[in-house]
Amino acid sequence: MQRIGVFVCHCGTNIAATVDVKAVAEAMKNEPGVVFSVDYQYMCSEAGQNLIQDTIKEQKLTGVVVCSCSPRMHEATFRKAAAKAGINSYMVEIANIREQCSWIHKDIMTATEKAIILARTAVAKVQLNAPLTPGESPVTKRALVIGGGIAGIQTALDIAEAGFDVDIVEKQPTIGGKMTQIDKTFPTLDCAACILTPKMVDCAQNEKIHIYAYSEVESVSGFVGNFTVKIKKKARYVDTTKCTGCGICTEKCPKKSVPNEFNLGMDNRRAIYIPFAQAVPKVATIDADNCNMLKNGKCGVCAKVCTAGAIDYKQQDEIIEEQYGAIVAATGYNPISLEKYDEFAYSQSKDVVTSLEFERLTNAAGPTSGQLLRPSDGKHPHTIVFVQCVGSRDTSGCGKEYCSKICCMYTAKHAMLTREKYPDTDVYVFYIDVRTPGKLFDEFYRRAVEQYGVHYIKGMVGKVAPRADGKLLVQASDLIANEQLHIEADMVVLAAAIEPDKSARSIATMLTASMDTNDFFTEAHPKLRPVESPTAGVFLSGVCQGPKDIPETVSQASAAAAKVIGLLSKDKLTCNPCVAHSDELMCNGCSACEKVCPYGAITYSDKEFRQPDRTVAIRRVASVNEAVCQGCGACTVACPSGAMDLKGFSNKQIMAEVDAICK
Amino acid sequence: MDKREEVLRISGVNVRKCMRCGKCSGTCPSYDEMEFHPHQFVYMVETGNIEPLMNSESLYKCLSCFACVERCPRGVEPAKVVEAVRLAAIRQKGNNHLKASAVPELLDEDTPQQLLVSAFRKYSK
Amino acid sequence: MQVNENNFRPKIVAFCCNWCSYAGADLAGTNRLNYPADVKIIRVPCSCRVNPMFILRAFQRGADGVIMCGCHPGDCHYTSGNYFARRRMTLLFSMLDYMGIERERTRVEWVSAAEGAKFAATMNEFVETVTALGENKRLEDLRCKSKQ
Amino acid sequence: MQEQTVKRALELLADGTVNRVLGWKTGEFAYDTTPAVFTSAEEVEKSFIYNDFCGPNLSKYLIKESRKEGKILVFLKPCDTYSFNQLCKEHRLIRENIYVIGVPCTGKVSAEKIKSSGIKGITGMESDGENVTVHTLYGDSTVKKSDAMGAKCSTCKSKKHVAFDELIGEDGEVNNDNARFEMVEKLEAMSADERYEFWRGELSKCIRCNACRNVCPACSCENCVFDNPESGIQQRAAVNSFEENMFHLIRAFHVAGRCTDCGECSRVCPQNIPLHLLNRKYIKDINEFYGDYQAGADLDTRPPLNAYTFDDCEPSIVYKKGGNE
Amino acid sequence: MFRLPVSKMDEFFGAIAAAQTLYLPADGKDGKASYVKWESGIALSKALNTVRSAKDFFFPQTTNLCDFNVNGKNIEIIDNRTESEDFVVFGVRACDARSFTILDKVFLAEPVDSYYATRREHGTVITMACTAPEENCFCNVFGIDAANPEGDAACWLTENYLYINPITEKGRKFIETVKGLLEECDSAEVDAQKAATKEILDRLPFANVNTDYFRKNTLLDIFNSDKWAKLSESCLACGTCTFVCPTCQCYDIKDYDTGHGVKRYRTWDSCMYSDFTKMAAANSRTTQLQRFRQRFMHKLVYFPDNNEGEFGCVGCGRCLSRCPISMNIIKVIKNFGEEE
Repeated sequence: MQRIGVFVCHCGTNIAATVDVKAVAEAMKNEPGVVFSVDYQYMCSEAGQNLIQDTIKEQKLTGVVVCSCSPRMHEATFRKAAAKAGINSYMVEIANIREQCSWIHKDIMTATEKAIILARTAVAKVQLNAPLTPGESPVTKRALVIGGGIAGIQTALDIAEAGFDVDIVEKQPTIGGKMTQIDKTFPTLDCAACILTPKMVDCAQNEKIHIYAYSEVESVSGFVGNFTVKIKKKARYVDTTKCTGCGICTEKCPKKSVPNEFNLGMDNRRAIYIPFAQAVPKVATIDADNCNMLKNGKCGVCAKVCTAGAIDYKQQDEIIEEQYGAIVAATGYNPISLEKYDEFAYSQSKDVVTSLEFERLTNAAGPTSGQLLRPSDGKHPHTIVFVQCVGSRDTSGCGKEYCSKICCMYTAKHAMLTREKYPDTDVYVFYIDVRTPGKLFDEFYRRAVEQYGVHYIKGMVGKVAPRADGKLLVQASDLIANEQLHIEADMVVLAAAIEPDKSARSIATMLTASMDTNDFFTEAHPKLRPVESPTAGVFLSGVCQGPKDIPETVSQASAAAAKVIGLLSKDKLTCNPCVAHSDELMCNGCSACEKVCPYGAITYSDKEFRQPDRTVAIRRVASVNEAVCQGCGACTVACPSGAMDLKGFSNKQIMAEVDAICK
Repeated sequence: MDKREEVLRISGVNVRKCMRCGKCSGTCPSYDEMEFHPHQFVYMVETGNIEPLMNSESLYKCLSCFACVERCPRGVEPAKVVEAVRLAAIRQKGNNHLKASAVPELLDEDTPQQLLVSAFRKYSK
Repeated sequence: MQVNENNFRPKIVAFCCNWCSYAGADLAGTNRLNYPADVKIIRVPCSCRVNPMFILRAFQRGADGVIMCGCHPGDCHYTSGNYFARRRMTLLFSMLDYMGIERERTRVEWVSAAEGAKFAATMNEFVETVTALGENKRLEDLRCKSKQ
Repeated sequence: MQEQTVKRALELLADGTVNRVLGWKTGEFAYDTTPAVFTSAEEVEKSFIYNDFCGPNLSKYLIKESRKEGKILVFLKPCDTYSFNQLCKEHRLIRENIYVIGVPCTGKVSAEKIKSSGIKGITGMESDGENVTVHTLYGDSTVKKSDAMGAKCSTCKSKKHVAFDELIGEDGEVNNDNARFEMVEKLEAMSADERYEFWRGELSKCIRCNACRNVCPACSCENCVFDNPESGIQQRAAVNSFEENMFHLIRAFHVAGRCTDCGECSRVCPQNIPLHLLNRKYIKDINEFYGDYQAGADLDTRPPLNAYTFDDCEPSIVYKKGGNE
Repeated sequence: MFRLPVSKMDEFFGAIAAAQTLYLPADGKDGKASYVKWESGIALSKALNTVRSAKDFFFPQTTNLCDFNVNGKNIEIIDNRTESEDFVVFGVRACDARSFTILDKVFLAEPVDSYYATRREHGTVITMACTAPEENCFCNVFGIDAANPEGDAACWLTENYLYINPITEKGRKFIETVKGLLEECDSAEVDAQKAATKEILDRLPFANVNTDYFRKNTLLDIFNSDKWAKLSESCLACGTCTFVCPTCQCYDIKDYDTGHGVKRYRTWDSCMYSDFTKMAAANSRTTQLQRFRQRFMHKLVYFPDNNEGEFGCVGCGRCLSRCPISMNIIKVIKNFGEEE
């Protein structure tokens, strides 16, 4: 029989206002095993913890029940307190009489009665608790960053800076991500390439960083500190160790009409290509779908012109297996598809473009070499209409419910730059709200209005109708003037909502990291742990967690790196001691447990057992690798003989809880 | 019943969902004909300022083309609000613009069925 | 809250997984969302920890309804636990029904950590259903019911 | 059949392939054959029997026997081979110590079934495959064999051997007509109250003799939860209706997805409780919810309770489906 | 000797049931006979015997011996015995009737089992002679006459009459309670039936099974015989034989914690079970061979050794028809007898 102490917390009035805490403490005195029971103002306070510790020593307690808030709040606090007083921290159980009692019930009688039952249940459980000692598992001192955009690059650089090896897996042929496609950055108007490409080069040159470009994560197994990841290096058909990035092949390739993804299909590239001049790694890639040689074996021009002999048409996808201690998801975003917004005529007119396309149209490396020209006729546009919130803040089912956060600022940037470069152009921005909560953001927006004369109109564009003469008839409302506007525009720029990259969902599944309904990764705590996933060892960087601009992305990337560094700097991790355990005397060796174990924590071996009649029999029995087991308990139910049980949540403990509740 | 309540009940629309983007008015083909525009209907119903709407010709200028319903990003359905105000106005007058008994006289063999249906929808309660 | 003639209050045992549903229940509390005190929660690491034995045990000990809550399929903290739990519970409930035990007394709901409101609504509704069914007679063990 | 089986048993014993033979031994009245291990040619010649009265499934004995010295020959009927496979799949047998001869089966005669038709005092029986001649203290009579088979055989799932080292006679076919689920369907169609009454009526007869469990090839636990004081559900005998239900519910659940529907539970029940209807319910549900699955049909397919798909049906299917209220 | 017309059976049962509880074998839905509490409309089964034996009436499968009430930290013992009601068991066959004598030797010997004794005291056993014994019957091997059963009173059922003859004082008292329905008569028809039955009994397959081996050989010789290994080989270790046996009397005592208190139960146990008589150290019998041997040694050797040569078996044949693998006491007796 345990010697149990019960500590009932008032939590100020949070509990005491609806639960008669004195009555709870009194009732517990009659429970078997309880030798001490008391109530106190704030159990989690220094004084409260001291009370627990003193009582453990004075009353020689072996078990502690704290009736307080959710164990998710203070279980760790009270366990630590108990450990300080010399008893095993797993001899503490919490009765949740706040979140699951005082806060949901109004009637004192009802709430008190329930609190007593909850307390009794915790006492019944603690009776059967056994001291548990956490095991330890080693930490692989290497991190994986999934995604090589600015988020992934910054995270990798920071981790490498701290002296740990880090790998970047990027599905595109080059790292750099969306930022490589952007022309200027708000609110300072630096050239994106000028600030990004040095970081890309740093990555390539850093000995601690290995870049797996044109690669994808195939599978992830293991757990915090000990992940095993399979990475698929897609075949480039170019030997990256030989390719010098001279680019001759990309000029000689006869296949000229492949839409160029980098310029969002607004111009063409060859079947063998380097995405852009500053690509890292700067090596060519053959697009197998468009290469004549790979499709029908006729051509081979690139191999002929390559002086380095880097072309290898026989190259295969390659699977690499690596061990990591931590994984950072930095999977980024894409603009949404605009097919459901036909009123803006995106599919009908080339001159209706997305903001990202507009970036390319103003970029010196873009299809127009930085001249702002209409895609349809290459003429200079004189009237440009920017439409905000296309697909953002949309609950109609066509778009996204959330605010994409970055559009107000980049549209102000576009409008401002257009007016600066082409003062003869009329620029209209139709907005619902202008959201500029950032350092120097509102000043930036006001400059666009006050200094550059951009027409900001409160109201939404209702429709865009392309006219035969090439003009785009924009019909919109001006809510302040209370009139409908009809603007003959030359170009319309749509600020399309952004959404997480499609690959994020499957990566989340592999990582067992949870996602919200919009496919953004969920953070461990929205306020206090914003860069960690609830899955231990998995961290979040950039837009994969929620819309954010470059400065915010970089801050989060560094924050995630800090968390990774914190993890990797440990030599050993303390394991959860609430793991499965196989009673070999009862085990049949049937393999049911192994089949349901998501971690591969169960192995079998033939062991000798002395039978009741003193003969020796060899039986196949299961054993659990406690460092690998995460304690889900799937095996305990799969096991018909009951040989598998879960420490801390044993069959007996749970049944005792059931009994105590139903009593 | 309070007029505002009546309009809300008839329309079944939650006007509070409106985020004042004005896309309804931006898209409205009858905008210039209307004294009060779709977004104003939504706003005025929300604030309970129904009388001016009920007395306005705008009620009969709305084509019920549903463009505003189709394009509203928040699913507010302004045309239903206009329709509801229209019905409230008719009910207040206590007479239908179109009575069922009047139909046979008007009935022309060539009159399309849809016309009748839409006429009833528009002019009767 | 429904109370039938003889003031019957059901006993409800709710098994909640630690990662989603228990947190969902906490959120219901944080948001002060009321649900009947008849529901008492047992925290388990994962819905796959819930052994049919526990459910029968609860009925034996006088429970009138048993509900199991876990992460939504696809969101299991342990990747696959709730998928196994889903199969187990489907088959168990089907068998209980086959043996003529009121199927409404058992339920599985997936409640995420963000669904405090769903948790409260589910519990309200389940308590109402079980209250309407009355006392569990078909899986009762009289020894455990009355105080002697 | 008798001659061929004896011949092969003697040959395999003689050439040293095996040192023991697991088969059936003659009894007092033809119908009371007993599973037995024969260690010599004399024993085989004296009392080995294989005929229409050899009901018992021998596969479970192999758990113990395959761990002994030397190789054992076992005769398995088609349905027994499913149990055999299932045991192999669960690593309960040492396959290399076993030599399996598949023997054909056209259904086994159940003395219990004949007795229930009012024939009493049976002192001997002969079967020609079509008809069974029954000798009794009170005269002889003839029964059609199809009327003399128990639930185990009247709804046979398969006449095909799924595991063997050699076969005697022609192999049969898997029976896919699902006729074996008829009674389950009938029960499902009843109201919940009727089902409750049905099962109370049946399970209240249970004397907790453990015959169903101990004969069951799926119940091969080293230590059953119902015998284990640590399990929290140990029972020596059912004290009330709950404990009666509990035993059978848990037993059915533990063998769900593993039960091959060999029918031994119903065959051996001294109270004639149709226990196979519990197991068949699980088999039927598994087939309907997760796709057709036959335990023991092969060694590789993942057992349905240790597998899942992302779009499995929700437990609420029970509320939608269920029987008629 | 008394009799009553068969047509008045219902009235007869009604009269008995008016005074005390009446149990008799009746056919269930599955056609199997079992003892039920008589109510109007229930007919006496024509089956030879019930699946379960009649020992349940005096030694039920589970008995709630007493309860412990736990109140806070105090424990209170509650004697909850209720078996003070008089009852009649009607239609008990000769074999089962003899089993009571055997059970008496166990339970009524010092120290007397008060639970059993109370039930015996309050129960009246009315037996019924067999007319159509079956192949598994071998009561005559143990000197039981199926045509002339023991009990407090014995009955014979002919085409038209139910004959009843009181044997004990309790039986005579019983007759008094139903005297109004009975007429005194001679035993001519009964004697004829006895003779006819005797003729069948003599040609039963096991009529001449010889148990001498177990009397002639020493306990240790039998115990150490190597025959047990073969015989026990296929035993499933279930308790079917034990639980249908009218003379098996082993039990286990278990406490059940209800959450409010503890209920103490006595339940039948089986020596075939691996945890039978398990003690702190271990099991006394560790192999199925030992357990199997125990059951038959008990019936055929230990019991007679302690009880003036009376075997612990009454030849009811239930274990023969119920054993899942058809291993039974007859096969054991015959197997040992073969050596002679």
